[in-house]
Amino acid sequence: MKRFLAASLLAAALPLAAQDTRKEIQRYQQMIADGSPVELFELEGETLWKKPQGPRNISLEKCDLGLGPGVLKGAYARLPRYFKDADRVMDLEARLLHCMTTLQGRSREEATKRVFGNENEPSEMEYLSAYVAAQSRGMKMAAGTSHPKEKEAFELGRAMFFHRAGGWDMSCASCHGEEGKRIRMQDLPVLSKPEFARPIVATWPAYRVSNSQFKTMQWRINDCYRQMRYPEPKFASDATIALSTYLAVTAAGEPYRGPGTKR
Amino acid sequence: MKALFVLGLIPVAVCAQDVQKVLQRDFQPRGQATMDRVVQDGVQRVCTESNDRPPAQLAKQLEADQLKTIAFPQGSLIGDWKNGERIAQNGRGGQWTDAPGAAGGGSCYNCHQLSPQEASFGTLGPSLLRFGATRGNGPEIQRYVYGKIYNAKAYNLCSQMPRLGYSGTLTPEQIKDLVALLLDPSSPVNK
Amino acid sequence: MAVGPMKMRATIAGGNTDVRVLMTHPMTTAQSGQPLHFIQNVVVKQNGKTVLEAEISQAVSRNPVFTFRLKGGAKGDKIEVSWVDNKGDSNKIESAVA
Amino acid sequence: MKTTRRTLIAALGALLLKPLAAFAAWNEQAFGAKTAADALKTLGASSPAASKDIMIEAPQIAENGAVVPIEVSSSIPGTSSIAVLIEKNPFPLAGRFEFRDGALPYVKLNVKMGETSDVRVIATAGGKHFAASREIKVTIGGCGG
Repeated sequence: MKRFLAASLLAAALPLAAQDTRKEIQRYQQMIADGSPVELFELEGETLWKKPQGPRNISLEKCDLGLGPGVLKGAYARLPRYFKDADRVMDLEARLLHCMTTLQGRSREEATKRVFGNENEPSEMEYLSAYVAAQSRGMKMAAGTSHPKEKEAFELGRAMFFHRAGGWDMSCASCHGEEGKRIRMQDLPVLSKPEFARPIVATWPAYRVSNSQFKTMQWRINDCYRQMRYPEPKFASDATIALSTYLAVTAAGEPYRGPGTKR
Repeated sequence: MKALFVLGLIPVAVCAQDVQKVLQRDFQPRGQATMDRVVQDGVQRVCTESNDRPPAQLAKQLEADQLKTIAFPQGSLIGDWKNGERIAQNGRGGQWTDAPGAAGGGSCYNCHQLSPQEASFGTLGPSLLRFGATRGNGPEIQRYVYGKIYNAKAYNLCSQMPRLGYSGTLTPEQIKDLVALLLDPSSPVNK
Repeated sequence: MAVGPMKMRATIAGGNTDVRVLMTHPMTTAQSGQPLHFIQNVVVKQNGKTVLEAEISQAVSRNPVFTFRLKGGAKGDKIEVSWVDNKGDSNKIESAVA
Repeated sequence: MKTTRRTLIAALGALLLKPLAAFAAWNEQAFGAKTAADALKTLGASSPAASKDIMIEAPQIAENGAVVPIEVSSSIPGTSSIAVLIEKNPFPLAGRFEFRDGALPYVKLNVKMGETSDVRVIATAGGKHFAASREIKVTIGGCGG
């Protein structure tokens, strides 16, 4: 009984402001999620998925995201995974790029000219990611873990997560390594632990209210390295896919709840 | 890359050299963020391989080396705390989106509490509220604060605090203004 | 500039009709350097009858999302929401109460 | 000559057919007011009575001023309109909602806030004006990089 009493006294002793602040921030996050325009991006993504494009003037409706050509339901929840036709582990954006080049006959250079959009003109990848991810809502996330290349991607991703380099000697763990920490008002989930990785990975890609932009996982990784004072990760490169494989596998089992709405 | 793994068996854990090779292949320079930044120096390599728990003897040696990189300016190290507050608020500097040569910031509020008026502060680093009021502002504490900002690894090898002076993010003048923010009695931090 | 899509969901909740509508619109303020471009009027109709008229400013967030609440109502009621902006562009969406 | 005349008529016709709603009312003066007081004066609601029957559901702290969710409702009998003002915005009046018979005095919307400020809600019922307000702190989230 004494330990319980001590613990509750300790909890009360926490500066009330800090407790309230965290509670209020969570309330804010809940309210912006309720009133989020993210569904508008799903609508535009559907239009693009069905729009014939490229030299072959073909839509993406036959693109195989891992569950068979054109199968959308639950496909995102199983990514990243190994694809035999490309002999490579791919995340959603890498796979969409593959379909743009193979099905639509577009050059990689043209298809990756503008992979990150802005609030006035979101990119194709952003619209498509919103639409495809939405088709996995409610399904348990299960990124690939059985193929040797999937294991390789996971191990490489884990090593990258703790690898310190760049202008500020940082690794992902520098910020995402200790429980209960914040950057300014932004809580920092320990992404190497399943219980903290699950709610996060389950809500990417996401609409960010702060700049009214829809952001993908490739952008999230790109922008973290920018702020860690590294040079730029190449879009959909093995390194970026290894890191998102590590995060997705760490979060496995969580029902996908995205596309999310974030600060 | 192939040598990296014994095909079919559970992959051998990936070591720092392997990750560095991958970064050199899959990253590209942009703006002022050049590729030399993915080549680990001794501090980064030892801290990565020891998971930020370096052997004490080795840590002492490397901290001593890092201390030599700090050129302490002559005289008082206390600058202008008002400018220090602006530097502490500024999260830019050294990124590929920052113009080379443009004045960077210390990003201090990302990780620390400083002036009581700023409610949006981070908690990765300890609160520095009333730092000068409790530590005084004599030459020794001025030197410690200046050195710690210039190169935090000279005092704690695997600290998460960036080497703000050593990396070129902040100039000596800017660091003296941050020292003022922490130690000047008239700074809000010490009110 | 092509007008972006809208999305609406009207449902019965607590005996009333909740109308949640999403509008694609930049809602740019003068501060952003671009010319002012924002939705000024929103009209909500229930089975053809105007039940709500709103005037809004550029202080409403980009890609506006509104929830309105109409008295009573039943499955199948026709709900229509339309907007007009300061350039005279407009859009509307109609759907039946689920 | 003939073709240019025909295109002119067509253009003129198109103009007339523009949906009448495009020129609906928009209270230029109220929305142009630089203070909440001025905005309320133009709305004829200079001194509203404080009321506990106006509910403002909003977060105390918003991590970002670009999207601040606000849910407003009035239980004052006969409420015919609700106005939402952000005290410290350059132009405080954010929106005015008129409820015909059929719509309840309720609205949920996202507003932009330049800085920490009071949100003031004015409900009009039977020609009288009532007010409630709530402070919302706006902070800078993220690494500011």
